[in-house]
Amino acid sequence: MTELSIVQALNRGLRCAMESDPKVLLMGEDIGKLGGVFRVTEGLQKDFGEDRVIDAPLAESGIVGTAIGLALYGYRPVIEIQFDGFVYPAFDQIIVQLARMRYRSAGVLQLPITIRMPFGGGIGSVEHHGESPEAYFASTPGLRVVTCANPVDAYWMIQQAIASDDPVIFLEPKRRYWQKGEVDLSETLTSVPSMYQAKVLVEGSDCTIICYGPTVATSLHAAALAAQDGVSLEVIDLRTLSPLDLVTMEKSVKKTGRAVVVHEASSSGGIGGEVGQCLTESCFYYLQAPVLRVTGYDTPYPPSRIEDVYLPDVDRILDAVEKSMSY
Amino acid sequence: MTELSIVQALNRGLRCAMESDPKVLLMGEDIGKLGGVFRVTEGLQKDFGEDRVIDAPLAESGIVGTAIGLALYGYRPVIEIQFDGFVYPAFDQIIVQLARMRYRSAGVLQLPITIRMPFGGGIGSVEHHGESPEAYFASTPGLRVVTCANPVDAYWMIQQAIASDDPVIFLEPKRRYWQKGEVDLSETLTSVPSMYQAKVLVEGSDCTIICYGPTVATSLHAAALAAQDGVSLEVIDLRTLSPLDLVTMEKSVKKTGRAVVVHEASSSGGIGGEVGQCLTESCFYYLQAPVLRVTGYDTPYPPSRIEDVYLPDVDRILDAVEKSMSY
Amino acid sequence: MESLEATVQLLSSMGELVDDPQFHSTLDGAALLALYRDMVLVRQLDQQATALQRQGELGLWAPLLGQEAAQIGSARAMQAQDYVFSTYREHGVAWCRGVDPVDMLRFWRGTAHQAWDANLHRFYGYQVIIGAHVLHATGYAMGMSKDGRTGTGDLEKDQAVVAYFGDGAMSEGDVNEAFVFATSFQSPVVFFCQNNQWAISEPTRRQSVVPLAQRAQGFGMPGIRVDGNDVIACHAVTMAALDRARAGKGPTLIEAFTYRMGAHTTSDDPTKYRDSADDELWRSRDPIDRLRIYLRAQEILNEKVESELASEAAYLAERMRVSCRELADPNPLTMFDHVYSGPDARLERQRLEVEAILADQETKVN
Amino acid sequence: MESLEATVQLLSSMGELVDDPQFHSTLDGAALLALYRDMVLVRQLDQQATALQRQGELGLWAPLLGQEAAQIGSARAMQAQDYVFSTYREHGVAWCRGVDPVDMLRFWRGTAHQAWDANLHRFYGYQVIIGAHVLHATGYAMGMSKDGRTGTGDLEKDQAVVAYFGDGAMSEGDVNEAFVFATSFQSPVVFFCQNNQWAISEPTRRQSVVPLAQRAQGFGMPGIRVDGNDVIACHAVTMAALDRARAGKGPTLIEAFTYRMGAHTTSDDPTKYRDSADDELWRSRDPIDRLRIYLRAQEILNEKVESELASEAAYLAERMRVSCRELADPNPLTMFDHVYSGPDARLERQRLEVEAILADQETKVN
Ligand SMILES: Cc1ncc(C[n+]2csc(CCOP(=O)(O)OP(=O)(O)O)c2C)c(N)n1
Ligand SMILES: Cc1ncc(C[n+]2csc(CCOP(=O)(O)OP(=O)(O)O)c2C)c(N)n1
Ligand SMILES: [Mg+2]
Ligand SMILES: [Mg+2]
Repeated sequence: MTELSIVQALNRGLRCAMESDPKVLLMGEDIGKLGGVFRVTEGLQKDFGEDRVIDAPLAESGIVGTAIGLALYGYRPVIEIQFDGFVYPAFDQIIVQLARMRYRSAGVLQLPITIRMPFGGGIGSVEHHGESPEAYFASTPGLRVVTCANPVDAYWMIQQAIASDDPVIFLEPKRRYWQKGEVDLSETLTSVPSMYQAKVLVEGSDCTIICYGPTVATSLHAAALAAQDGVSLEVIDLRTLSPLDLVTMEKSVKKTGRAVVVHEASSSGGIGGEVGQCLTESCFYYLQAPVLRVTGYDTPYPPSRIEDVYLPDVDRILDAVEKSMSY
Repeated sequence: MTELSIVQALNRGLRCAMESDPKVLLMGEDIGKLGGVFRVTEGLQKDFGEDRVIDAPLAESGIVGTAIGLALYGYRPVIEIQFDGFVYPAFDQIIVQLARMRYRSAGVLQLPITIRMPFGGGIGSVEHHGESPEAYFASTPGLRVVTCANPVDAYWMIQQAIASDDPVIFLEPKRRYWQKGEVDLSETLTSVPSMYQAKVLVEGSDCTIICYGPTVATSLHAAALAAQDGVSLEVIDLRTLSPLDLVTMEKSVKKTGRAVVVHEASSSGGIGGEVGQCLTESCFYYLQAPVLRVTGYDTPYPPSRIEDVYLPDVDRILDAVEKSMSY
Repeated sequence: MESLEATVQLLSSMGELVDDPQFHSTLDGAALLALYRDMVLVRQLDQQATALQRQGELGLWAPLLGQEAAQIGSARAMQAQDYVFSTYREHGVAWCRGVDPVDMLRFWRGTAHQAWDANLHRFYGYQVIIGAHVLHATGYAMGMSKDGRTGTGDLEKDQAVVAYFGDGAMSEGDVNEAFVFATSFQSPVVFFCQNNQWAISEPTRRQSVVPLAQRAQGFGMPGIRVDGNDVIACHAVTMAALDRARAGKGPTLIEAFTYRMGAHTTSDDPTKYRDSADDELWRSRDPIDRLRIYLRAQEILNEKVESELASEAAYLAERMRVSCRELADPNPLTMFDHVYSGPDARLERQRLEVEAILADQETKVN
Repeated sequence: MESLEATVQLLSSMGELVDDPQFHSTLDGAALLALYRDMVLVRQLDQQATALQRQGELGLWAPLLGQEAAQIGSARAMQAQDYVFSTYREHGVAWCRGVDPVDMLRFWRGTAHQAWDANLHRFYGYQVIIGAHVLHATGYAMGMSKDGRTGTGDLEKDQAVVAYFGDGAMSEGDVNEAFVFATSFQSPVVFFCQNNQWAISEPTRRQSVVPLAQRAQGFGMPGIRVDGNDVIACHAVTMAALDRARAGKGPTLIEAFTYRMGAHTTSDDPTKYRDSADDELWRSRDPIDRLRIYLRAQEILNEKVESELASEAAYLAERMRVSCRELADPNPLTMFDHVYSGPDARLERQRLEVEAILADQETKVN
């Protein structure tokens, strides 16, 4: 067991991927000497050279677009988008080109590209540094979208994402970057669970909390508090937003009869609505209450001094549980 | 009453808006002499001049970005995006700049910009000409998203969109462009219903069909067939996707106890999921069955020779109604 | 338009050879005849496809009429190891890369998005999104450099990429970003811009107030303006740019100045926005005519060869006509293939749903 | 880097006036002293904000250290009727547009996204998304032309726009598209690129292999490279470009070659990626020092004026310190304001929810 922060785990995971496959290369802004603004790529350019850790021109569409070319040539590019808020200039290349290349070529061409992106709020920074764009990607056929919530998943999932032959949007919960945990580096990529499986982190019987990324820690905290009050919450870390692991969620909801989805992104059009609708379709007779949502509000991300009110917290989760239980 | 196609109604509506407000100007690719690839702007450059009907360079981000500047200067730009599939290069300008300018400036700046876009499939064309990108926009705070399904709405809603001080994404159902209808041109912009209201097109008691844009005609057809079989469907044309007119939908669902949402866009992350989840939250005890979805499948848009299988049709709607009724 | 640099021309519109201080052709009579053959067949291909669209067999077609020299000249300058990224109009380039014209039709008929193996032909396929593929081309070229597949000094083996796009595309952010990446990484890519003077209904001056080749200087690469209706010049400048790329000296932008003699696509009506006088002027500059005049004068081409070529063209047209009508619609269930590399539960459910629907329809029909 | 055109300089780094064949300064002693004052105060503003960030009062700050001449020189060339679009680093420009430094702090403290009336100051505000605002600037300038507010011949009234951005931004599609639109419509916009040689950790050569000013030629507009640490030259070239724009002759690109003497932002650590030797070299080219040397030599500046200025600066710093700490957090309910022009049912529900939560917290606290 090795204690690592999420940043360190990602760094190690990237290193492993680069060591085991010479076709893996990293591209992004400031990922070379600087090691990225969050230091996720620290030291990698020094060890793997400028040819494999590429400081790209300041052009996100250009980064994704040239990575597509590199992937067509046989490389396995791992892109860093510096912040969630800066991914949108690359949207066309991601949505129209990256997501569809396999489909449009009837399987002849594939683009094993991973796009890493810090996401979510809560770091007290300025505009565009606290976004949650996951739904745009998760609703796009052809993309895979996953997110890690702890160092263990960070370490393994980044390697799984890179090994995947599908394009993967890999979301890193930026305000949890420095959260530490014990990682068993002796396991192997194939022995750990697939990144397309959700994980039941806490078993419970009264209500299911469904969360991912930065809200996992909040949800675990809520579950601990609820337990003190005799309410038994089951906490599921989704991990994968596309595909959704409905099997794991359904099993839980059929048991508890209630669910609350927690995410930082706005409610409208968010993952919560899709999860809620899917669970309602498949567990209609089991649900004692509608699936409820605890999310960021339907506004742009607010100035950081009031972001704590915007972000789901323990109280709002517990309120939602209470509301669910009162149906 | 004047008989107009949707194309003609839009053209007339644009003309009215330009006549009544000299600040209204049109920008887009090929909208001048050509009158747009669907001829929606036919004749307008001739009558209003090149200064108000602007053939822009071939750069969608540039079109939206400069329109933002023009709006800041006091203009009211109406943009034509040639096809749904070509809007993505402008995504950053739409999502990050257009949608948020009012918010970030605390109301000092406003961007009364309308982005017109043909959307949906079914015209037998090549790749990227049959997309339904509405959920990306509808889930973005700060944007309004509306769609017309007939000449009357085309004529009035385009004028309402232009008159709105919010940025509006205006979706035009391309395969219905040539559908005709009688328009009463003597009404006034304020006497017709707000574009933010859904319309109950057919009243019914057994199940509510919620649709918009190109699927409205299909749903009306389904309702007519169902009626022959003694099944009474209520058909709601959403018209507005942001905001969703939940009041109208709830009223209907509380009456029928069942709902089927129909759209061409993929199911995952689509409007249907959001509508379903919202209705389940607010009408939990009224619903006899889960809200069901009849949508495009979760694939990229397929080659046109099989698009008819991809697109929701009458049979699929009636199957869903049957399924709903069997709960 | 102020002309920064002269337009390279090696064969005048009168069919006479002309000298250029910098570029020279290495093509012998047989090679020129081969180019002529390509141009004639590709024009036939184009006309046949246009006809098939008129007959309702294709959903759409984007004619290359008038751009044969630009496409054939540049494409025949490539070698097998090169790789090509193109738009929806490069049927002539596709032809040179060995793509079966019938496979080209599949896209326009709507039976497939991409109907050939891009890696086999080293031809990526039709890209509809203006400019997007120019970045792919640049990335692909970056890969060649990384793998040491270029710049070794062996021009027979060294690889390069050619990216085709139009005058309209010059305005897209993606194309300009491609220029940034290609120059920053000195990638072996030739940017081949066919300035056919129109982006649908918009004249080139809407996109640029100076010749497009001049854009190159702003990014620090050579820009060459070539007579796009002169197949010999197009061949020569592309050879030079490819050699430069292969030698590891980085990208070049070529502007082939030509004219879209037909409509933008079969859905377009150019009489709405342009002068028929222009059409006439450019008919007198027809890229095929001028080579024919030269070849006839040189007696490389004669009646006999022309009539053999005419039958070959007729045969091609016939084959396209017949095969196009035979192109079957895909099985709708293939809609669910290749969205992902592996199975997907939701897609599996949807596939079953469609299977049931189709079976049901089958039953109803019978 | 091959230098296409000479760098315009009017005041050497030794503080001596130099001649330029094309550009001349019209500034008298008083005007120069005013520029000096601006630069000194803006540097103070910058240092104070950096200190406040260190003390935890701001979430972030992007220092302008070293770029005072580029910002003050260009901004003082503008007139009241002009309009400015800027990035997150143009505190000096904001200062010249009359923005209260305390309002600047609100953004970095996280109490507001945009804390001043853009139309009042004719200064649009901080834009974080690299390059996005350059299109807005171009559109705004298009509006000026449309309304006949430019090109009338009255240079006192004719309007123009200045768009600020960095060397890194030159790679973004949006900036290049802005060049396309501005030249296509001959809009009255001056593109002012501060090439501070770094985009965070990336040197300018990653973005371009030729001087950035050269990009202009590719789009058909003049490009001027100016010594960005020479406030007199920055003023002169911006004046010339603005006059040109006002006269209806279209856009100009100015590359002000300068150096980011500090960190990218307070979160950045430049020792990770750049040589301290460079820092020293550029300290010797400090934009304030060189003007001071000149003004002292001309006896426009003396001890007395310097010390008055020092107290003014100290007062500014003190005011920022005090006022920053007093900047209250916004009422969380304002989060729901101005998403749309009118009420929205869903937001109203959410606002009520937050109201209840806040009331509840209030109760718990009491
Ligand atoms: C991103 C994008 N925007 C708009 C279109 C619609 N469109 C198709 S072709 C075309 C004109 C392209 O002109 P040009 O680049 O000169 O190429 P040409 O068609 O003349 O060969 C346009 C606007 C598109 N396909 N993609
Ligand atoms: C679209 C976008 N991509 C990335 C970033 C992250 N970022 C912030 S500043 C910066 C460097 C900008 O460099 P330059 O344009 O030279 O301006 P400077 O900071 O040097 O003033 C980067 C990459 C961003 N803000 N926006
Ligand atoms: Mg063209
Ligand atoms: Mg910089």
